[in-house]
Amino acid sequence: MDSKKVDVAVIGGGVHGCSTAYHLAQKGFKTALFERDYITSGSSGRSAAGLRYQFGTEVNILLAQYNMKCLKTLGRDLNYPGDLEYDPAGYLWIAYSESQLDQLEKNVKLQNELGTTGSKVLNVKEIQEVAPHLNTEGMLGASFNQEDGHINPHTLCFAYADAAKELGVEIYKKTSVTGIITKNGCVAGIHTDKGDWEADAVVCCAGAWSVEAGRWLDLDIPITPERHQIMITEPVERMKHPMTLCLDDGSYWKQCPNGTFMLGVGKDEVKDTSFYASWDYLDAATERILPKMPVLSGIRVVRQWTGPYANTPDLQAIVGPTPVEGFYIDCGWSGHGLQFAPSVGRIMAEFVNGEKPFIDVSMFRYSRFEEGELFFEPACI
Amino acid sequence: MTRKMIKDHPILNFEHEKKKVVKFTFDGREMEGVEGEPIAAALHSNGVQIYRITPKQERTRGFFCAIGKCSSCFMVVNGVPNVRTCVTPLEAGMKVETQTGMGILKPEE
Amino acid sequence: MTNNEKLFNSGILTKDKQETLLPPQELWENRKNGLVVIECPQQIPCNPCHDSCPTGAILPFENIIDTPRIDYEKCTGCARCVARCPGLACFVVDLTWGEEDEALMKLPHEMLPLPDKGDEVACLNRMGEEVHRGKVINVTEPWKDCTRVVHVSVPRDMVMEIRAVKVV
Amino acid sequence: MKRTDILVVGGGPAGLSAAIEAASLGADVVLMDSDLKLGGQLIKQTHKFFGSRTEFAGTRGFEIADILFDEVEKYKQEGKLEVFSNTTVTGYYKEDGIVSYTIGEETYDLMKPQKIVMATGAQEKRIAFYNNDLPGVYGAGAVQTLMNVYGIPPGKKVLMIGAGNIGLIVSYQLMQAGVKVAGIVEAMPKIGGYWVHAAKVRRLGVPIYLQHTITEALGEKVIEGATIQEIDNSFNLVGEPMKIDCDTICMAIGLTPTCELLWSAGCEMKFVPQLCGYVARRDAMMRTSHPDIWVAGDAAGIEEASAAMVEGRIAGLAAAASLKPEGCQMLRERSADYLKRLEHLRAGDTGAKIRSGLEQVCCECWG
Repeated sequence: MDSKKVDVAVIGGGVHGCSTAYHLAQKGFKTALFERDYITSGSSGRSAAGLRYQFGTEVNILLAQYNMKCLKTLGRDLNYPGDLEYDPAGYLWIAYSESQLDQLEKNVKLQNELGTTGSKVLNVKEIQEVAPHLNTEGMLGASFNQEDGHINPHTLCFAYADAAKELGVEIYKKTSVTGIITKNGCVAGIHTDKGDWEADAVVCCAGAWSVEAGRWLDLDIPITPERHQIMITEPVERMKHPMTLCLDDGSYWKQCPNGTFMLGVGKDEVKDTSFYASWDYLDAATERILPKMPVLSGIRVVRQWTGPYANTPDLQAIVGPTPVEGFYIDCGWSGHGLQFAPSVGRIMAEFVNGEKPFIDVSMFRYSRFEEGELFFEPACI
Repeated sequence: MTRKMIKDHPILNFEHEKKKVVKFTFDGREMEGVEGEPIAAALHSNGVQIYRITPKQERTRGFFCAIGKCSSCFMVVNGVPNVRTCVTPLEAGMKVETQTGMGILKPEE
Repeated sequence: MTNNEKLFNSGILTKDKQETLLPPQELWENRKNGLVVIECPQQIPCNPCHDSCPTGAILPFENIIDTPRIDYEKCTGCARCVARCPGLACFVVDLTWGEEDEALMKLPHEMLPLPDKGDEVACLNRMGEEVHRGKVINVTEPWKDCTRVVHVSVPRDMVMEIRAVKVV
Repeated sequence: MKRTDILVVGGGPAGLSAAIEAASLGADVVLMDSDLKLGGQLIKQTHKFFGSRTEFAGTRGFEIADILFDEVEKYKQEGKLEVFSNTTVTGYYKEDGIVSYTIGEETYDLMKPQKIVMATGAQEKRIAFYNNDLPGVYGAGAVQTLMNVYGIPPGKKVLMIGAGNIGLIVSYQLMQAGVKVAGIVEAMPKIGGYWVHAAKVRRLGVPIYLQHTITEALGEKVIEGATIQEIDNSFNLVGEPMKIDCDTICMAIGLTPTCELLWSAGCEMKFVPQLCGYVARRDAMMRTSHPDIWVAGDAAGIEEASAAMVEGRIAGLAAAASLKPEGCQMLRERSADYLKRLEHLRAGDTGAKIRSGLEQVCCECWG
């Protein structure tokens, strides 16, 4: 098989792969990206596409500040002609229990301390002001940030992919990576169904599918795929309503810029990368969401889809180098990864270039599981 | 206004006179149509061709596919937006309105 | 593309394609009640003309996509095929009818208004142009299925031109 | 949750035939159709059908529908067949084989059938031209629904786009309904439908503009005319635009199979231009790659209603046979005649396109 040569091969055409490839090219690396289907065909394009400042740990809050700053003007900065549909409709985390409210207060305090000034705790009356359609019965309070919001996950990904291409990145769609070539224990290239490529480094951004790539190198990447589902309704005129999340029952819902409502609930789900939806999801979603948002009771659901979360034991990402020299991973985002593409794409390029990452992400290291240093983030659903 | 109907046909016999005619309103105007026929058909027989105005470019839209697939004939029926009038049967007293934009969700009473 | 091809491609049977469809001249001139002319030049999966023929003049189809073949000896000009053919492609021409320069055509008709016996109707050519005013001699409905057969008097030299009538 | 042996999705010629065939073999059948009336496109057809006697050749489409309705009624009486009209199947959930559906605007429910025949039909294609969204631009199916089902004239003067069988037949039907036809516009140098259908409308004075296309619909809010223009063999505009006086533009560009449920079910799909879109791979008995799902009619590839009815028979037969221990032999015996009929309907030049399309998606047996 004829062999081609690049500096870095990126596995996965999701938003992290595209952003990583873009940042690598910016640093002058000859980069090729391999996607087994089409750009955004995996979890990125199936994401709920929330963007937020509101996290509960220092590293995530700092990364989020950088993400949010970038995402606001990303379309323009990347010269993307389409619309990223960046929409700061706000994020409202509602609490029905003292313990949840307590946690939200702690999160906001930490965010404020680290410079995220837009986050605040709301009482019930204040909730009614920012979300007038919400039924606040039983609600104790909420945390809120008006600048949190939504983006179109497809155009976001295309914007990075196009910008990467513009910088010379070769993007191979419909190309499956089938193995990683090593020489003396170091990464030397990749096998694909379209031939082999020599590469000095491989960055794996394959989400829930990363496990397989690890196996080629005898690495045990501790990811368990978990199906998650989303429902979308018919479009109706925009109403004042922020993305609302309830940690007590795992439900969330928001109105997208095109007027459709997106409905999600966390429930006991199959642990695989299946794209097939389940019939009981409508009931699960409506049972939890309609009492909180009665105005939606007559709305028609028009579509339902699935996308796998790449869950790790602590539901936090795995980012950085691995015991195999030249093999880097950026995966295991456990459902909140889309919005981290700007910061982590940059950090992956920094890792490959031998630089110190601009934000310390050592708590996301691959070895933490072995070391028993799991890392918990309270603001995840 | 009299409804436009095909009276004589070389093959088909519509038996219009045997059908139950009911009254409904379109944007406040009283009209007549056959009970159970699609709302869109009833409107067409009354000479109404514009069923909605699109949200972004404010284009007029009317009947198109007649099988409930294309979204062209969405209207507000009895206060409910986005009703596919080509496959929704006409009932006596229905309040049918031109839909402007995406339709507004009304709070439950 | 020649002009003839263009016309044929839009559904007009051009002169060059008509000859093969004509019944044997001598038989035609003498057969009372007329003989059928079938203008079905394309292989399509269809055989009701054969099924509807009471005398077996329209021969059995070896393959359903064959174009019809006719045993003119057996054709009685009954026009049952005229009323049954889904393509309205059968016409009966009776050259024995009327005066020397006259003929009777039995044409399929499924439009309103319906002509009545004795009416004067416009006779249309294959392009829909009025080329003659003919008199309706009879109107039948052989299968009682709303397809009428209009018997109309036409000039003998126009039997390969006139293909429809219209009430005027 | 409601259960049934066989669910037939779509009550057009293929679905009706499938439901009748399956019920005749003793299966419990549920037939769902999204329209207010059963019959799909059949009830809109006033012309006599082609084919041979077994496909009701020489009988008008709506009368064929009546014949099928009588059979449906018979099996309803016997309790073997249940019909849901105004019912849209909204989802097929692969992991449990459960189907979700809505009745009208109000009711949502679930059902678990053992086997499914997808006879979901087709939907209209569109082409791009200025103002193609104005009210007065109607799909050919919609025009037929208005005038032949509900007896409402779609307009006063119609410009037909497309000279396939649908464009030619609907033009003829418009004239029967007392509506003028301004002309038929066809991009190809030859009509696409049966030649005899073209001859029928030509002799009534309707012009057919071969190698022409519509470039613009005129009007501010509704259609007030159209411009058409000649095109060359590479579809480039040539000559001068010609204004056509009309108040309705009927789109008979063609159809594309309705296959969302087949996709949801994970059936192997293939894009086949000759069958007008994505279609499911299937065996000779119309079984898809999903062992519980069969396909029939336009959903399996755009073809004439006569073929759809035979395909429906085969799919209904095969689905019902799969529930019986002695099914295999029954299927072999009863299907031979149906297969022969299909072969006849697809013979000759007019069937060449279909045959080459089917070659790409049919396998002998899933093994």
